[in-house]
Parts: sequence; C-alpha cells; structure tokens
Amino acid sequence: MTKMTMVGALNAALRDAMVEDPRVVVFGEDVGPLGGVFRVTDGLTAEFGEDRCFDTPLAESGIVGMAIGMAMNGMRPVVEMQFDAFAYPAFEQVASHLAKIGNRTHGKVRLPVVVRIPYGGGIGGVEHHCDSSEAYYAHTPGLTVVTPATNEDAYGLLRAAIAGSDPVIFFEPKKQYFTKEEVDVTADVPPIGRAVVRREGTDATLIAYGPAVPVALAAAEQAQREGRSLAVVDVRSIVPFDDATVTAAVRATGRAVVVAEAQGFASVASEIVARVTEQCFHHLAAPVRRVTGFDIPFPPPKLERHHLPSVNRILDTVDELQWDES
Amino acid sequence: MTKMTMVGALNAALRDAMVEDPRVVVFGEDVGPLGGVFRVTDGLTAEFGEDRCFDTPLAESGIVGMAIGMAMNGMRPVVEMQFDAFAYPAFEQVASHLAKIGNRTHGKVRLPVVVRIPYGGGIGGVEHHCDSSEAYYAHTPGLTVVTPATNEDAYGLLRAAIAGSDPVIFFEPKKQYFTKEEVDVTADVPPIGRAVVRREGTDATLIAYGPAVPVALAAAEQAQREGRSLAVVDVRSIVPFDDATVTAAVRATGRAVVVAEAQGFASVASEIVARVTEQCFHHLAAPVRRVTGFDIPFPPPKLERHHLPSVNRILDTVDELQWDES
Amino acid sequence: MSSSLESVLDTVRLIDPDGSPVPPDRYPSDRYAIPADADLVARYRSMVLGRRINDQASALTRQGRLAVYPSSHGQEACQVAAAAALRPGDWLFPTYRDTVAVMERGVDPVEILTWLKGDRHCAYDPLEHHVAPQTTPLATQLLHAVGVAHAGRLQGQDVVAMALCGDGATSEGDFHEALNFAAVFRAPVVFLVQNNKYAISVPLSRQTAAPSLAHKGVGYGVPAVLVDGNDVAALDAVLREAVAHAAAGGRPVLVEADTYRVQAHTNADDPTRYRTEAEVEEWRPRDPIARLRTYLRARGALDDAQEATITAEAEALAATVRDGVSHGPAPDPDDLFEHVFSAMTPQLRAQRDLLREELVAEGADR
Amino acid sequence: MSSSLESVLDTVRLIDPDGSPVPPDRYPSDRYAIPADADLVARYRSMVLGRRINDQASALTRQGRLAVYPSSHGQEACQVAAAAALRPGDWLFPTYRDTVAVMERGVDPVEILTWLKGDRHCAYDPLEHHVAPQTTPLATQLLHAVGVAHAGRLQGQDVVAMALCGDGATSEGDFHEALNFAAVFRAPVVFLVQNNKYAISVPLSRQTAAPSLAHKGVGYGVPAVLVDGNDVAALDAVLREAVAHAAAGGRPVLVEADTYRVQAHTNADDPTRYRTEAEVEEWRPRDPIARLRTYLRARGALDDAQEATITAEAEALAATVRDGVSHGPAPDPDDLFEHVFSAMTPQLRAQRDLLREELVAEGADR
Ligand SMILES: Cc1ncc(C[n+]2csc(CCOP(=O)(O)OP(=O)(O)O)c2C)c(N)n1
Ligand SMILES: Cc1ncc(C[n+]2csc(CCOP(=O)(O)OP(=O)(O)O)c2C)c(N)n1
Ligand SMILES: [Mg+2]
Ligand SMILES: [Mg+2]
Repeated sequence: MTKMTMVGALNAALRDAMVEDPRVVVFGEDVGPLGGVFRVTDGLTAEFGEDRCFDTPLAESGIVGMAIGMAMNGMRPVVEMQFDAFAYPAFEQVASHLAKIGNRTHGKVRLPVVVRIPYGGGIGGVEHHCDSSEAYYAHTPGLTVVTPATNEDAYGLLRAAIAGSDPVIFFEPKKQYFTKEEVDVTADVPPIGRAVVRREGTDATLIAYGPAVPVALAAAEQAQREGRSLAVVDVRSIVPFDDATVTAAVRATGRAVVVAEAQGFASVASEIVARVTEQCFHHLAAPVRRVTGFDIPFPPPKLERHHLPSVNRILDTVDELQWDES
Repeated sequence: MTKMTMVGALNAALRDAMVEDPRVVVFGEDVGPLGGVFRVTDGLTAEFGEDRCFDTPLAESGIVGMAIGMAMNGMRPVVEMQFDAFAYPAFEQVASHLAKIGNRTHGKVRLPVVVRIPYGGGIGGVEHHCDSSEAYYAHTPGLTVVTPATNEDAYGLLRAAIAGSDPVIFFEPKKQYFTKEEVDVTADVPPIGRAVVRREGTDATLIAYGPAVPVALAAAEQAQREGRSLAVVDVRSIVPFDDATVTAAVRATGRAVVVAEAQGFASVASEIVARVTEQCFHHLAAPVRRVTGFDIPFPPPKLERHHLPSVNRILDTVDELQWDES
Repeated sequence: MSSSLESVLDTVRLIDPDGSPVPPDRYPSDRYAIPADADLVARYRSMVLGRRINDQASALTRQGRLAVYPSSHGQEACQVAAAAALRPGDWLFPTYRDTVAVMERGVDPVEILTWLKGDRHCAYDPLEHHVAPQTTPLATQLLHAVGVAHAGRLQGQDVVAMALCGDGATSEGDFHEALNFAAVFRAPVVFLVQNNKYAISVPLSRQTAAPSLAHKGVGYGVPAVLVDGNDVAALDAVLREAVAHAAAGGRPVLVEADTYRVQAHTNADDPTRYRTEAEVEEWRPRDPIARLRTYLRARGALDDAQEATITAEAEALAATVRDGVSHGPAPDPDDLFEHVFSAMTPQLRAQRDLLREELVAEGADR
Repeated sequence: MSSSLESVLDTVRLIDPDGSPVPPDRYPSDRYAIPADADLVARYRSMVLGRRINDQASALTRQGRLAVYPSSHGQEACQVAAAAALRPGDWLFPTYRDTVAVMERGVDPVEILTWLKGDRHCAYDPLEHHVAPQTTPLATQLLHAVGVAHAGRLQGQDVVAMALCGDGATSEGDFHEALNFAAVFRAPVVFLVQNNKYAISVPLSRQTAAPSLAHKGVGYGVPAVLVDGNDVAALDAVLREAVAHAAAGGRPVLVEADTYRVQAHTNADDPTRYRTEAEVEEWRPRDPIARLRTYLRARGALDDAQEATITAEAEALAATVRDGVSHGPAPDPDDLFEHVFSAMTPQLRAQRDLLREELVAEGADR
C-alpha cells in the first residue's frame, strides 16, 4: 500500500502497462516532455522514449483516427483528450469507427484503444473544461465506458482497460486528481463490468459514479448522523453495466437515488433510473429519483457549486422518497 | 388540404419560409441544383438563386460553423446533414457552440439555425446511413430537438423551427419521406414543445416519436383487434419535453411502453421512462417498459427488421405489463 | 531509392488519350519512365476485369440484387494502378467506390460486394489482406492509414499504406489532419486523390479555389504529384515511385489523379440534374482502357488471342459474381450481437435471447 | 485597391529588431510602406497599455483574483495591429489569448476579463462591438468568421472579419475547413496566425513539416503573407493591406505572424519542462515595444513627455482593472437558467425554482 494521488495512480498504471507490454503507446497533446497538463503522463517520454510516449499535432480527430490505425496494426494506443469538451472534434472517429470496426469486421479487427478523458467540474474551470460527456459515449454501442472513483480503481481500471481487446472510454474525475489515498498496486485488477458497494446501508441506496461517489459517501455519512442509513453503490463500469450489484442493492432498501454530475436529460442517470425501475418495480416504495447537474451548459466557476450535486441536494431528495407512505 | 409526401411538405416549408423571410438561407451538401439526395431542397436554387440555396464544400463542421457565423450576422440558416452519421464531424460545433453561444452571451447572440438531419432506418441503407442520433443532441443543453411523425407536422414544425430564435436540431424520419398524406399548409403552426395524442386508448399508453409513431399506431390498431385499447402519444418535441401531455396520458391508463428506434442505453427512451416514472409512480400498475433498437451498431440491411421496433415486439411488451397483478 | 521526390504540379502523362506515347522530353519530370509492356498488359487485363465487375455490379442493382453500387467505371486506371503499386505487406485503405482496387489486391469480389448486398458491413478479413474495410464516412480512413503506417515504422515493418479518397473528401477536416500527421510523423503513406470532378452533384469548383488538389501538399511539406488519372502507365510510374519514396524515407506523398466520373454517383443518382451530357462526352475519348489498348496494339504487345482470353476471363468472373451475389445463406440474426464486443455483455446476451425467442415464436406462427 | 495580392513567403519586416528601419529595397514586396509616425505612436501607446494589462492580469492570477490568464506578453504587436487594421463595422474573432486585441477594439478590459474571474462566460456584447466571444475550442471560431463574412457579402455589407488563431490551432480540421470555405465562397476574412512557436508545450516542429504556416495558403488558393510578428510597423502595413484586399475583392488572406510566447502558456503552466531559458533569451531582444520605441525615439517622434503620459495612462488603466476585477456583485444564480433558451423551458423553470428554494433554505440556515 502506498499513498498516492489519482494522477500518481494513473501514471503508475501507464508505466506498468508500458513495461509489461511493448505494444502500449501513449500519445496526445502535451503528454510528452510536459507530462500532460495534469501530469498523468509525467516521465513516460523520459523513461520509454519518444516512440512510446509522444506529442501529436493539435488535432483530436487525428489522434483518435491515428490510434485506430495503430491498433489495426497491432499496437495498443492509450490517448489523452486534454479536457472533456476537446474530445468532441474526435466524435466521428469515436462513434463511426472506434466503436464499430470490431462489429463491422465480425471481430476480425479488434481495437484495443483507450481514450482517456479528464471530465467533470469542481475545479473552477472555465467553459469547455468541465463537461461530463459520458452519456454520448455510453449511448454509442461498441464502447466500454468506465470511470474510477477511487485512486485504487484508477490504477486497476486503467490497467484492465489497456489489457482488454476493445475500445474503452476512460473517464477521469479531474476534481479528484490530486487527492491522496492508499493504493495497492498489487491488488487484483478489478474486472471491467462490476459495480461495487462502497457503503452498506438499509434505508435507501445511492447509486453514483466517478466524481459523484465521494459526494454520495459524504451524504451517507451526514445521513448517518441524522439517523438514516444509506447504501452507496459505485457503478464504476457504465458499459457494461452491472445490473446484478445495482439491483440487489436497490431491492435491499426499496428506495434509491441516482447521483451524477452530468446534465440529467437523456443521461446515464436516466438509464440507471429506467433499468432499476424496470427490474425492481415491485420492490420500490418510491420512484427512483435523480440528483444530477441541471440541464444547462456548464456554469462559470463562481456558479458551479449551485450546479453540482451536493450533499444537501442529495439528502433533500432522499427526504422526498415518501417515507410516510404519502 | 393537399396530398403530399413528407419530402414535399418539408420542401414547401422551406420555400414558404424563404418567401416570407429573406434572411432564411439553405445550404449543405448537394442541396443546390440536385435538390438534396432526398430532394427536400428541390427547386430552391432555381427559384431563389445561388445566394439563398447553395452547395458547400464537403465538410460538415464547416457547414455548421459557417451557419453559426451567418446567424451571428443576422441570417437564418437552415442546413442539411446528408445522413445522420455524417453530422458527427460537426459535433464540436454543435455541442460547444451552436448549443451554447446564446447562454454564453447572456442572450446577446441568439442563433436561429436549423440543422436538418434525415435519420433512422427502414430504408435498407448501409452502415452510417441509418443512425438514430437524437439522444446526443437531446442530452446537450441549449438545443431544441424536434421530430415530426406526420407530413403535416413536418411542414408545421419546420416552419416553427425556422421562425424561432434558437438552434433546432430537426430530425426527419427518412423512411417516411415518400409516404403521401393529407397536409394542410394553412393550419396553425404547431408550437414547439407540445406532444400530441394520436390515438385515444384506455388500457395502456404507447409513447413514441418520429419513425416509431406509425409502428406504435399499427400496434395499437392490432391490439384493438385483440381486444386491448392502447393510447398513442407522439412526443414530437423531445426538447422541450411536454411532460403534461405525456403524464396525463400515462396516468389515464396506468401502464406505458416507450417506443423508439435508437439503441436504448442512455437514450431519449430512458429519459422518458425515468421522468414518467418519477411523475406517475403511484399511478403505475407496472414498470414503464421500453421497446427500442438493440444496443448494437445499426445492422446491415438484411438484418435491420430484427433490430427495429416492430408491432409484435410492442405487443409482446404490452403483454408483459402485469395485467394479472403478477 | 532517393527520398527527395519533388512536387510535380504539371500533369504527368506517358500515353496520350489517343493511345500514342508521349515523347519523354515532354514528361514534366525525368523521374518517370513508361512501364514495360508486360506490366501494362497486366494492367490492361485488370482494367478489363474491373470494368466488367463495375458494369456487372451496376446491372445487379437494377435487378435488385445489390442495394446500391458506386461504380468506378472510367476510373479503372486509378483502381488498378493503386493496388498494383503496392508490395506484398503493404496496406490499402479504400472507399466505397474502390471495389476494383480491393479486387486487384486479391480480395474475392463476391466478398467485397457483400456489404452492398446487405448481408454484413464488411465480409473480407482486413488483416488477412491488409485491406481496410471500404469506408463511407469521408476522409476518415486516411487517418487510419497514417496510424497503420506509423505503427509499422515504430515496429520496424517495411510497410506503406495507400490511402484513397475523392476530390470531395479533400474538404473534410480529417483530410487535413491525416496529411499533417503523416508529414509530422514521417509516416509512409501514399495519399491518392481520385479527382473525378464531382462529389455526388457538387463540382470541383465548389471544393477548392486552388489550381489543383495536389497544391495542398505544399502546406504540409508533402511532395505532391499531379497525374493523368486515365493513363494507367503514368499512374503506374507515379504510384510505384511514390510507394518507393514512402518506403525509403518514411515520408508521405500526395498524388492527385485527374479523372472523371462518367457515370452517376451511384445507381440512385440522377446526374442530368447537375451536369450536361456534352461535358460527359468530352471525357469519353479519354477512356483509360481504350487508350491503353490502342497503345499496346500499336506496339504489338496485345493480340486478338490475348484479348479474347481476357474477355473470356472477364465474362467468367462476371458470372461468378452474379451467381455469388444472388445466392448464399441469409445472415444469422445472432450476428447482430456476436461481434459488438469481444465478449458479449450480459445486456446484449439478454437482447439476443429476446430476439431468439421472438424468432422461435415467429417460426411457430408460420 | 487591387485584389491581386501575391503570396509573400519571405518575412515582411519594416523595422529591424534593433529599431533601425529596413531599407525599402530589402522589403520582400513593394506593396508595403512604413506607416506614418502618428500611426506608429498610436500603436506604441496601445502596446504599452496592452503590456500593462497583460502583466496586471498575470499579477491578478497570483493574487487569486483571476482563475487563469493566458498572456500575450511579447505578442502585443500582433494584438494591437490586428485590431487597428479593422474598419468600424468589421468583426474580430479572438481566442483566449487575445485580450489586448479585444481591448484595442474598444471593449472595456474589466468586461473582457470577467470570464477569467469566473462570473460569466462572456461579459461583453459581441454584437455591439462586433467582437465574437473569446473562443477556447481551438480553430472553431475561424468558421464563425467565415459565416459572418459570407453573410455580410450576401447582405451587401462592406464588412471584413479578422480571425485569430495560434500555430497549434492550424492543425485542427476546422482550420482547414475555414480556409477552404472562405476561399470557395470568396468570403472577406483575414486569418491571422500568431505563430508563437508553442501550443502549450508542443513546439512548432510537431505541428507542421512545411517551411512555414503561410505555405498552407497555397492549397486553398488563398494569398498568404509571412510577417515579423514583433514588428508592429510591418504588421500594420500587412494587415491593412489584407483587410483592404479582402474588402475589395471579397477574398480571404492568410497572414502568419512570426512571434514568440516569451511567458508560460498560462500562469498554470511550467515552461521549464519543455524549453530552455536560452531559447527564450534569444527572443527578448526582439521585443516589439522596445523595438518600436527605439525607432520612434530615433526619429524624434516620441519624447519623454509623451512617454510619461502613456505610462501614466497605463498605470491608471491597470488600477481600474485591478479594482474592477476585485469588486463587483456576485453573479446571480438565476443566470444559470435564464439564457439557455430565449424562452425558459418548463423543465428549466422547475430546476431554477428548486435552486431558489435551496438558496432560501440555505439563507435561513445561516
Ligand atoms: C462525412 C461524410 N459526409 C457526407 C457523406 C455522403 N457522401 C457520400 S459520397 C459523397 C460524395 C463524395 O465525393 P468524392 O469524395 O469526390 O468521392 P466520389 O464519390 O466522387 O468518388 C457524399 C457527400 C459521407 N459519406 N461522409
Ligand atoms: C479543440 C481543443 N483542443 C485542445 C484544447 C486545449 N488547449 C488550449 S490552448 C492549447 C494550445 C494552443 O496553442 P496555439 O494554437 O499555438 O495557441 P497559443 O496558446 O500558443 O496562443 C491547447 C492544446 C483546446 N482549447 N481546444
Ligand atoms: Mg469525386
Ligand atoms: Mg502557439
């Protein structure tokens, strides 16, 4: 066990993967000598050389398109999109090719490409630097979409993503980048597709992922003090989705709130509400509710706290789960 | 009342808007002398000249980006994306600018741009020609997203979209392009944001939009013969969503199925299930179910019938709505 | 092989449209020499076969056996030369229009046409043939070619990628990014633009205000060559040189082939709406097959017997294609779910099972 | 004004780095003449004010008053000349780095900096000033500039759009599409690339393999000019000519300004990781302000009294900015919902009401 930041955990995962497998290459904007604007790729060019970790021209479609070709020719590219909104220029390459070439070729061409996207708010960033864009990718068949909420998962899930055969969109909650936590890099790599119960509880279940997990845990902590016991499930893998873990947790409490930073309309949170309700309907004492970002463009820094799911908003929503059989 | 195809209705809407308002300009790929690959812009260059309806270089980001600038300078561009998947290169311009400049400038710069996207399957098209991509746009705050299911709505909603002040993503169900229906072009333009009950029913409510509406209606017709009375709501306007009409219809029957062609995960259908459940929970006898496309890339022509929502699949799902209090 | 290929923005032509050889002192560069007769006879054969497949496939659309066919009728010189210039391990990145190039690379034409028959998206094995799936989203495949070439360089392979696109596709952002990435990373890619003057209905004048598409090479530091796209001898010389240059120096080359789409964009298109028959007529005498035939016959390199053999081969091939496209098993509905991920997700398994049940019930109903 | 502007791929420079005038027979084109002293004094003043604002804003980030500031310190010649070249109705399309250009267009610096203060995304009125919001997604604004210019042409306006971007942004697909659309539609746009040699940490050699970025004009049929980006006299001459050319012929021009980012990308950046101090030192003697000062002083066009006035003005402006950025009301939470659509949707109204209730409760709690 070592104490490290999420950036450190991600950096260790890249380094360890590069050591183990010479097919792993890392590229993107500023990932070379600078080590990425968040330093996730720090030291990789120095250690592995220009051919294994390198800067590209400033063009995201180019980055993803080139990664696809490199994967066709046997390599395992891990590319960085500098911020969430700057992945949009690559959207056609992601949606029309990265997600679909495996299917298009009946599995003859698999694309083991990892696209790392720092996402979400909470860092006082200006517009275009704080989007939560996971729904765009989760809605695109053929993409695996994961997001760690702990530093240990950051390490493990990134290792699993790089080791797999399919394209993975890897969302990194950037507001947690510099939080230190214990990380056991020797722990078993968590299989992609498994949610995890982060906290047991008996009254209601909070379902969250990525940057919403610490907020959900804080809410559960606060609820505890107020006499209510909330379970917290960390979804971790948005696609494939772990129905078994999530529905078991919801059935056990009969009440649930989905917490996510992204705007709520047609979102991953909508999906979770829909599938949990489908699968747990007769176990539910109240409709599954959502605490999400508002349906607005990400706000300027001084207003973002109003937009982001907060402990209070979660607890208010839990309060509305018809406790008195209303 | 005149009998016209949906293509004819859309063409009439463009023509009438161009006659009424000299700021309306139409451009895109092949929309000039050819009149569009589906002929929606047929005759417009001949009638209004090259400056009002013109072909662009082959670049979708360019088309949307230029439209944004033209709208900044007082015009009302209506642009065509040739097929659904070919709008993806414009995704950054749509998500980071078209949707957000109004908000960014506190309403100082409004962008009355209409982006027309022929969408959906059922035409035996090859890959990339049949995507249902409405969720990407509906999830993006700042975009109005509408889709007609009838030729009269095609006319009316396009007029409303062009006349409005905000960017509209206008989804045209291409499998209905050449179906003839009565159209009253003198009817009041339907306000954007209103769903419509297409068929009354007492046992369950089908909620559909665009190309799924005729299928839902056919299912209701068939159900009628089998002794079950299904209401059909045509959502029409995905954003803004008409909660009042939809929830009233669901409450009246206590059971509902959402029908949409797009893959279901994190989709507009998920959103409808989530919000209807939130708002109608105690009126529901069974969970709201979805009949959507599978979570797969759009299939090759010979397999698409298995993928698209069918009358049978809708009726099977209605059958599962726990009629015997299971 | 030198890597100091120069841009040649005067059209390289080695055989005139009337079939007579261009005197070498009129070549715009002394790098090029007319290919040997044997090579040209091979190209001739491939072009005749290609033309036959183009026309057969178009006929199959009229019979409803193929949903759609984007023909390269009239562009067979580009098709054949692009594939022939490649060495065994090299890669080809074709578009929807490049059936004949893919065929020339050794892929079975029935497999190639399967996507237009509607059975599956890409029926051949890209890795076996080093031929990417025929790509529809314009210009996107150019970046994949850069990736394959760059990965080749990093892994010490001697591999060149030949990336094809049309004049319209040069307007897409991905064209720009691909040329630029290739130049910056010194990726051995030959970009061949088949400038057939139209993007569906949109004429070249709406795609560019530059004197040629080859001029675009300048902005990337990529040598560019303009070649008569209906002169297979010139294409052969230019593309082989380009492949050699790319292989030797690990540097991209841009080749613009000046050609013409004499038929409709696809069978679904109506070109009378946007161009005159007179314009098309101007191009007919420049047909690549007739031109090469005149040249070879004049040199005595092609005789009646050879021609008869080739024609017979073409007919046999057409029959095979007609037959192959018209028959064959219906695709398996399980295919819908089988290949989305390398391991099927629980969600997809449930969806597959639902469909299976429906199909059983449907069968029972019948 | 003639519209036959030629590409000038030798650097246009009218004043040498040491402040001495370049003899006109060494100009790479005879189109250019050194601006009048009065104009240059005006540019001098603007550059001094711009430099002061750059440095003031950087200081405000250290004090936590601004979240971040991308400074154009060292690029003030480009900033000032770009804005000064425009006529009253013309449009400016700036990036995040172009605070000083926006200021030179008459926008209040406190309003400009509001987005970096975190209150709102863009505080000035783009339509009032004909200045687009400062754009972050790279190269995207170039297409908006084309749209404004094209719409201007269609509506009979005499309007030119000046579109700014950096060297890194030239690699984006939108750069390509914008140049090409402008050329094909003959849209009066002047594209000014401030080539400051870095895109954050990525050096120019990773953006292009061409001899210059101006070479890109060739592929679009757009005249291109390379200019010393630290020589405001040259920039002034070139950009005025470019604007006139665009206005007269309705044709785009590409201008590459050869300059350097002497400071970090933003205050959050650490340039020691990717470049040497020695490299930066090479550029210091080429400072645009010192150069023009030497020139003007030598000509007797700038005296101590004028300098003192300008310095005082700069200090006063800096004080105003410091004050304006440090004070002012907190933004209204209703702003979150108010402007998403021109009419608030029922869904947003409900969300706004929820937030209002929360804030009332929060207030009650305190
Ligand atoms: C990104 C994208 N936009 C639009 C289309 C629709 N489309 C298919 S072919 C075509 C014209 C292409 O012209 P060109 O590149 O010249 O190739 P050609 O068909 O002439 O061989 C268009 C617009 C597409 N396939 N991809
Ligand atoms: C589409 C996009 N990708 C990435 C970024 C992140 N980013 C912000 S500035 C920058 C470097 C830009 O360099 P350049 O264009 O040379 O302009 P400069 O900052 O040097 O003025 C990058 C990569 C962005 N803003 N937009
Ligand atoms: Mg073409
Ligand atoms: Mg720069």
